[in-house]
Amino acid sequence: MSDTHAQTQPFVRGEMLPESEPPLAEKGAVKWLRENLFSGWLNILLTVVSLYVIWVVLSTVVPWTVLGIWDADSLTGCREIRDARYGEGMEVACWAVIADRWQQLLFGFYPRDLYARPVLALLVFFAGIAPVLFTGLPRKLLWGSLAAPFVMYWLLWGGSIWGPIVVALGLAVGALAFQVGNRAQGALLGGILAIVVPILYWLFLAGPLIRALASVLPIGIEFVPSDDFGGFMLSFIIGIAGITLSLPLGILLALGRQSDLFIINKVSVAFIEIIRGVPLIVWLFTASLLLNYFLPPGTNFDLMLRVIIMVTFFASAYIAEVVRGGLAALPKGQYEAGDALGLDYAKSMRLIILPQALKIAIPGIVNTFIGLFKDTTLVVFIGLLDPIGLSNSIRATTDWNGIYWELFVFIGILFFICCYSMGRYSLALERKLTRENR
Amino acid sequence: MSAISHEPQAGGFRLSQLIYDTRYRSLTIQVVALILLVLGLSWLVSNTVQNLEALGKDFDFGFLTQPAGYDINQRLIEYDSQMSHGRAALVGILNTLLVALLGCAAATILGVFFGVLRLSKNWLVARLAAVYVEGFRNVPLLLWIIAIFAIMAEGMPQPRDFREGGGASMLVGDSVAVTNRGIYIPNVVFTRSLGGNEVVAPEPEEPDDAGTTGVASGTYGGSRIATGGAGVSTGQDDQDAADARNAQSAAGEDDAAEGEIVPSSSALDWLVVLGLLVLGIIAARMVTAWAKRKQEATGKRPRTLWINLALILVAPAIALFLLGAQFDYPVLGGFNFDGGVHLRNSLIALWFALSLYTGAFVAEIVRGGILAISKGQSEAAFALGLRPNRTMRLIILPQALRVIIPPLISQYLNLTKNSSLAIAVGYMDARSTLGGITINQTGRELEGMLLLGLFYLVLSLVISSLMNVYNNSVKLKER
Amino acid sequence: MTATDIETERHIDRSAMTVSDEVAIEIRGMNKWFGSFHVLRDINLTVYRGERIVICGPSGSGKSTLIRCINRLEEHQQGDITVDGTLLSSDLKNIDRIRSEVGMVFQHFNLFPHLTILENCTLAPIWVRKVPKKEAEATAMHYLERVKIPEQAHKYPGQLSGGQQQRVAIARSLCMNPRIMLFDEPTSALDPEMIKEVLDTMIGLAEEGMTMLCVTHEMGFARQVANRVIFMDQGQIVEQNEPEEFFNNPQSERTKLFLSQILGH
Amino acid sequence: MTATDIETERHIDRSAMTVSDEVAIEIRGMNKWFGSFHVLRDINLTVYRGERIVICGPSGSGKSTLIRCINRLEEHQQGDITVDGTLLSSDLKNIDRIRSEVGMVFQHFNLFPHLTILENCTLAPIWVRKVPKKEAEATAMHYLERVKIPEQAHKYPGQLSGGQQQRVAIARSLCMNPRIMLFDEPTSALDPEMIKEVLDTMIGLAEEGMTMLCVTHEMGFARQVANRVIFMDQGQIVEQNEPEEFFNNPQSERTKLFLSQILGH
Amino acid sequence: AQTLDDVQSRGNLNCGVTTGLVGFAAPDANGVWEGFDVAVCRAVAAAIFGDPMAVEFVPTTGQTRFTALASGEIDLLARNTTWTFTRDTDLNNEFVGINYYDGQGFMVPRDLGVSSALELDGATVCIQTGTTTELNLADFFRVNNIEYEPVPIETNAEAQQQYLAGACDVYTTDASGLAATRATFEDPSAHVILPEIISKEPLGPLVRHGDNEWGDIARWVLNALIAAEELGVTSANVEQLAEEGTDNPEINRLLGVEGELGAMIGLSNDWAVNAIAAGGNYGELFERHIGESTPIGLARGLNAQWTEGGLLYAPPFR
Ligand SMILES: Nc1ncnc2c1ncn2[C@@H]1O[C@H](COP(=O)(O)OP(=O)(O)OP(=O)(O)O)[C@@H](O)[C@H]1O
Ligand SMILES: Nc1ncnc2c1ncn2[C@@H]1O[C@H](COP(=O)(O)OP(=O)(O)OP(=O)(O)O)[C@@H](O)[C@H]1O
Ligand SMILES: [Mg+2]
Ligand SMILES: [Mg+2]
Repeated sequence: MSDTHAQTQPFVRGEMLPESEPPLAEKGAVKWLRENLFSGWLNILLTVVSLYVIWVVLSTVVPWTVLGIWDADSLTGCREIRDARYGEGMEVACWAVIADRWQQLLFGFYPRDLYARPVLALLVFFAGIAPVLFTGLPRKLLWGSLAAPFVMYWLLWGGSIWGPIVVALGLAVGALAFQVGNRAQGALLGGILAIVVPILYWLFLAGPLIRALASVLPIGIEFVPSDDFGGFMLSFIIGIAGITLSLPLGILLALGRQSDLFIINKVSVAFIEIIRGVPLIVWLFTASLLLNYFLPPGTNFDLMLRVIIMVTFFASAYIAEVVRGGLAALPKGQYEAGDALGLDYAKSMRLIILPQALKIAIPGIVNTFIGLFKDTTLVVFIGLLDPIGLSNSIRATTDWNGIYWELFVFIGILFFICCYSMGRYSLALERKLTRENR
Repeated sequence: MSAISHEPQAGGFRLSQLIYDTRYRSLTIQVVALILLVLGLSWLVSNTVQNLEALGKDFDFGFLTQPAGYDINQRLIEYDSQMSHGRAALVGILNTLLVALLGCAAATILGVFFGVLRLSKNWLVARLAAVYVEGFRNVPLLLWIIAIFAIMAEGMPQPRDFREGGGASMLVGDSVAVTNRGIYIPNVVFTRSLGGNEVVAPEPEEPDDAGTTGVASGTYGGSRIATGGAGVSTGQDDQDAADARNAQSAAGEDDAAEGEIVPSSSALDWLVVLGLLVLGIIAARMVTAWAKRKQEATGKRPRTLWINLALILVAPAIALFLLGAQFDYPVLGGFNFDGGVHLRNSLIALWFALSLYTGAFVAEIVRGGILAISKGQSEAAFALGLRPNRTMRLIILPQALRVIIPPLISQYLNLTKNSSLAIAVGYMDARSTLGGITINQTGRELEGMLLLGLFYLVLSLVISSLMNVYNNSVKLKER
Repeated sequence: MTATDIETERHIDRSAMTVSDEVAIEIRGMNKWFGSFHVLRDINLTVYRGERIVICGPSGSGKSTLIRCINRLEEHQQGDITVDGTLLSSDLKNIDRIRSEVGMVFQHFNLFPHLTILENCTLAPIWVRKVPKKEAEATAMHYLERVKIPEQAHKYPGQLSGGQQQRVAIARSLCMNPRIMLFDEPTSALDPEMIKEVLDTMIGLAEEGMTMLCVTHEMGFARQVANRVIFMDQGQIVEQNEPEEFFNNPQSERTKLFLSQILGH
Repeated sequence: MTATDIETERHIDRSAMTVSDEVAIEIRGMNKWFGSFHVLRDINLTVYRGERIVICGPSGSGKSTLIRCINRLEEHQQGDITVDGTLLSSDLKNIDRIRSEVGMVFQHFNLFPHLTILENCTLAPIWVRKVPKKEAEATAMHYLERVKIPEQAHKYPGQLSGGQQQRVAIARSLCMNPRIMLFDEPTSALDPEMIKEVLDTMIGLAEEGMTMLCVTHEMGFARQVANRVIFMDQGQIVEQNEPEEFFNNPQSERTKLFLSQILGH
Repeated sequence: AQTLDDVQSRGNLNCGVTTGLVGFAAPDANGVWEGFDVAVCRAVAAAIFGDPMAVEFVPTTGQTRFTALASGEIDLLARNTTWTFTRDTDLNNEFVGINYYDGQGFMVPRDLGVSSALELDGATVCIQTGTTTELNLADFFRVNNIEYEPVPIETNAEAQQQYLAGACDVYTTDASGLAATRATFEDPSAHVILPEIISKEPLGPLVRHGDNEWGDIARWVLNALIAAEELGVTSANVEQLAEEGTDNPEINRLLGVEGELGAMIGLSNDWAVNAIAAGGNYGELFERHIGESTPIGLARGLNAQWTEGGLLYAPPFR
């Protein structure tokens, strides 16, 4: 029995068929509508329900927003204008409170004529963060990133220029100590010295040095106490300070958690788990109620600083987990290649592992920052005047007592804009990373 | 290099080995770290001791047994202002657990719902779902909690609007009242309660007037306490009831049997009902297993839906009947509704806000999980002849769940921790009782915060260890 | 594309490879659009029971789309497709009937990673055909033996090599006792050594007289096994012929160009 | 594994391939366990300066582990390893000294993807040997020319083909002026065309008299370049011999079996 | 004297206030804090530095206020805080006087028709947490054996919003707060403050235990303000009186014309002049911030001078 080819009729197409238009139902707006909105009973129902929801929301919100009153100097004024304009009983927004207090909501009680300084500080922040986020920029700019926190501090708080400079010198002292130790006894001693010497310097030498320099060469700008900080500026400062300060700590914790040294590993794990296991608000109360107990009797620094310390600890636990993810994503071969070339632990971390791991971790870090930024609103519970706290104080003035939604809407929109754009950014970054890794 | 030149391993131990020998080096580092750690900790402790001394405070948990003095409206166990701070803390802890549990459940439902909607083919619906997700994710939770609390207070009718001509009416056949103080739903009470029923002679007044006096409104006290309570009872209700009874028996020659049985509920009743429910579920699972065996044997799977429903529902229903279950409907009293179960605004607002906020994150997780399952999987299933719903159940869900559950549980963790924002709406959770009023009234910050932190820590660790167990059990086998 | 040279050695038993007069698949004037893009243009094709048809053509010419239309993984917009006498319409029952007649093997295997090999194979028989589990497992083991990997039955897909996975995918389809098998580039995601295993399995199927439609660029396979080769370009069937004729004496310019490219390597 | 046939054509210059009496590596009674699993059992091996040793054996036989022990990527538990006169102990200084004497090339190249090719090559000289940057770059360019990719110096590893990456990995090792090179299946992750480039580079190294230990299954390379072939199985050295003898006249049964498999394809 | 030294070397006074309570403390559009409590801080600062603006205001919540004081974050807490036994003793504070005699009251919508707190059985009551009001409320209802439903709220603004929306029938807080809140309602006359005052709420500034000198300064600045009203010294005439002297020896001692009172508490002799000039005497402050001419419109009531039938009674300056 052989193969039967009986039915196989050779066929050759003489002329190629041209492309033709799809049937009507397959193109244009009709198709779009049919596929996207009305492709079945369920879908039609969903579309109708959605339209209804949109209508209900918009029909209440839009008139309230659009007809809102901008020109009044108190809630009573608003109500009078409203009654005159739209007749009684009409609910419209009283945006006048925003017009009156927007500066306060943004900058707190920061002196008006110095508003340029926080804005400049924000720009410095962006300039400092750029080389971290965009790896294409020259590496030299990273020195600028290192200087940025000190410049920002000086711009925000002002005062003598020597404070930030002398404190920043501590880093140089640390680097020097490391070099000396490294020469003398190797990286281990260098590492220990690099931690201990700057701490001693900051504790005992920095203060007198600042005072001496300030009395010899009093250069400085107007000092602004942290009690004057508030509004979105406060949220930004706490958020940014938290995330930048927590980065080094978070990296150390991540390395500690990866380490096979039992004690270091367990201490890191315990720190991370304890911090993450307890809500931020409890930590904030700790900052406000307890932190002073743990410090030497008599020390007392302002609440904002204490909050920043607590937030830094809090953020560092989260950063540690993000960085750990980055470390884990690196193939083992990278570690081994470093070892095989004779690089020691510190060098292979610094030159090979961390640059790669941090790059992978950036989207996660940005997301942590978004979370932290939103969480800064919790400081209202310990009496700091963040936007929500300020909205309470604004309501406590006789002019604006009784105003409610307008402030929340304003605050909500500002938060939304910030967080949404950062979220988009981190998403784009993530996509770019996955593309590159392919 | 010529000959082998290594020095013979000296038997003795040299100090430089501490640094250069890999075996000792790690030990050295750890000992140094340990010393630093101990130094740091002891520094903190000694500071604390000194500071406490300077302030004349001590470290003492005795305050937990002292009377709290404040009232808590929302409580799952009996509590009044004369009970101890410890008891108040327990009430708060249970409240935290309650809202966390409710929140996790609702956030899951919302998240799955909106996650699926975001994948909907309907453009409008997908967009709306995206607006929900982005809106809630990008605005601080605190703002949402406050806003929802305020919307509920302003948007819902007041109890007094339910009076004649007030413009509001109760739902579901006059059994549910949605007010701006919360939602009142019917409560189930028993005329033959296992906890025993009180017998009271018929009230001389018209029932309509009931609720305006302390005695009458106190008669439902038992049910309130068991279900979260409608209000703060001053601890004298039992006394009142007893007085009323005494007065009754003293005044009238009527036999107690002719009196009216006051329906009530006790923990025992609910234990019985719940027990039967659990038994029913176990039986239903056994039926399902039987159906599975049957299918394996014959290929046909018996329909078990109705059998299961019956198994689960019938026994508890009979129990309810035997116990003389009846609804205790909320009725408009003096200022508020009386009777029924009162779900307070603070609870509802916190619950809503937490679940809406977390739900937005869950929606993204669900969406990601479903998208992570390649289209090829469903195509392969279709090509084998499986219907879409079977494909979903047998192919897509089991795979998506592995992707979804770990981040989902960490969202649960976040929700639990975020429930501490209860402070914004005055929901009396652990932070508000133990970490709030108690600390404030007793001045025991250190002890209170320590206990509070410990509570959250233990809770988190329990949840995350559950997660690890799960993760290990579903790991995909790879080469 | 040299891996198939190995096949030249294998002796193929053609005894069961008979083509009957019975029509297995009939496609009449079929057109399909993706949006406004005309993917398939006026496709007419009759497949008789027992035929082994290889479809080839440049990438994007609509080969996959064509065979995916046959079991309704894609919907066509014009024309009729009749499979085993059942007209493919949006009637769910017909779709079910057709899908249980037609097995399909994908380029990327699409095994279910959360189920063992055995469970992968028994899933559809149990839930679609309502076969008792025991029986389904026996059948599954039978086919797993047929594709030479019975010993892997209790492993998970992730633990198998690509070639083994593709053979499981074939076994999984076979467990539904399909009368027609569709293959969409079953070997193109595989390493050369593994291609052989899979092609061997497919040849085995052909020897047993299975009706097969196979999108593939393995020309060795086409030469030895197919009784008809179809060349598609720009959504149309440009040429079809017996393999010998097709390869040695292509008629259309396009076919010639394509063959010169594909056999060039 | 037929790709090495290509090499048979190349003329190999054996003038510098001399083996001296000097001991480069000495392994005595070495044992290693992973947990309770005994991976390496009583290994004894002396490598003289200038030797080119190929290690082969079935997967899991401990080949990689053996050469990884030589530069302490793995720690051994018993026995002595002496490299260039330095005893490999837990003393960090000795480990450092040995690592800077011994270069290693991995199966998966392990280039640093965030650094350019040039930076990959200068990293270790600059940071470990403290060579000035200029000088290090000059050396690096020298070796990059040697492996025939000087023009890629400013690209990133991701932009290179596998074969080029492996050659960079070799150049990177050479930049540290190692006296001994270890190769762990340097070609097994490469496509056949690229294997040739890399083997050529390795042959070049051998011609210059580099001491080499190479885990590979490229038997052509072994035949031409190695002066000793070691066969390992189950963590033990089962047989070692000159290549001709080893291939043509294996002694042990296991070796025979292995060779039949590996030369079989 | 430690605290005074610290304050002087720092150059300003750290004063704890509320995060915002109408009439008592709130920042205006320029961020300048104003209010009745704030005025106490300003007077103390003026007494020390001669400059009423040398104050840093630290907003505190009900929860954080005592710790802020105990930890030294603030030097003086002027935040409508009720003077109670435990707060004075157990919590280690030192109340330096009373600047407002208050009591806890109830406010209800007029159309509820309630005329006495005893009719509130079953009512829902909004309270601010972290204050003594919670405890008073619990006691009041317990003693009177009536039921209520407490709704604890974190801030006054929120409580006000809840009350207006009808989420609670009753709002309870200090009577002054009730009046202040009611004043800002769209229709104040639709709400009544019930006659029952269920507690004594003596509100006053406080300092830490342990630094009696510092406590003296705060105490006597407050007394100076009260005495000034009694003696007819106002911000308008204080400079003149201080310069020219009077024939009332107590005024002279108060204003430093006679004697060395200032030195006894470690301040300059014109401390009281500065304190009074800062914002006026007690009566002036009252009128300006919470008195009947303000929207808040509180009557002096108990807070009138003892000579006018009130409770204000400054000890003699001698
Ligand atoms: N779901 C889809 N939506 C829109 N266009 C599609 C879709 N699927 C396929 N196409 C397009 O239809 C054309 C035919 O695709 P098809 O996959 O059938 O080609 P093919 O011949 O199988 O190519 P290949 O050899 O690459 O698999 C291609 O141009 C492809 O881009
Ligand atoms: N880090 C490790 N922990 C535990 N076991 C290991 C580890 N590394 C390797 N092994 C085991 O040791 C044995 C030898 O591994 P090795 O990698 O040396 O084999 P090999 O001969 O190089 O094999 P291949 O040819 O597959 O690379 C294997 O059984 C392996 O599973
Ligand atoms: Mg295709
Ligand atoms: Mg290996």
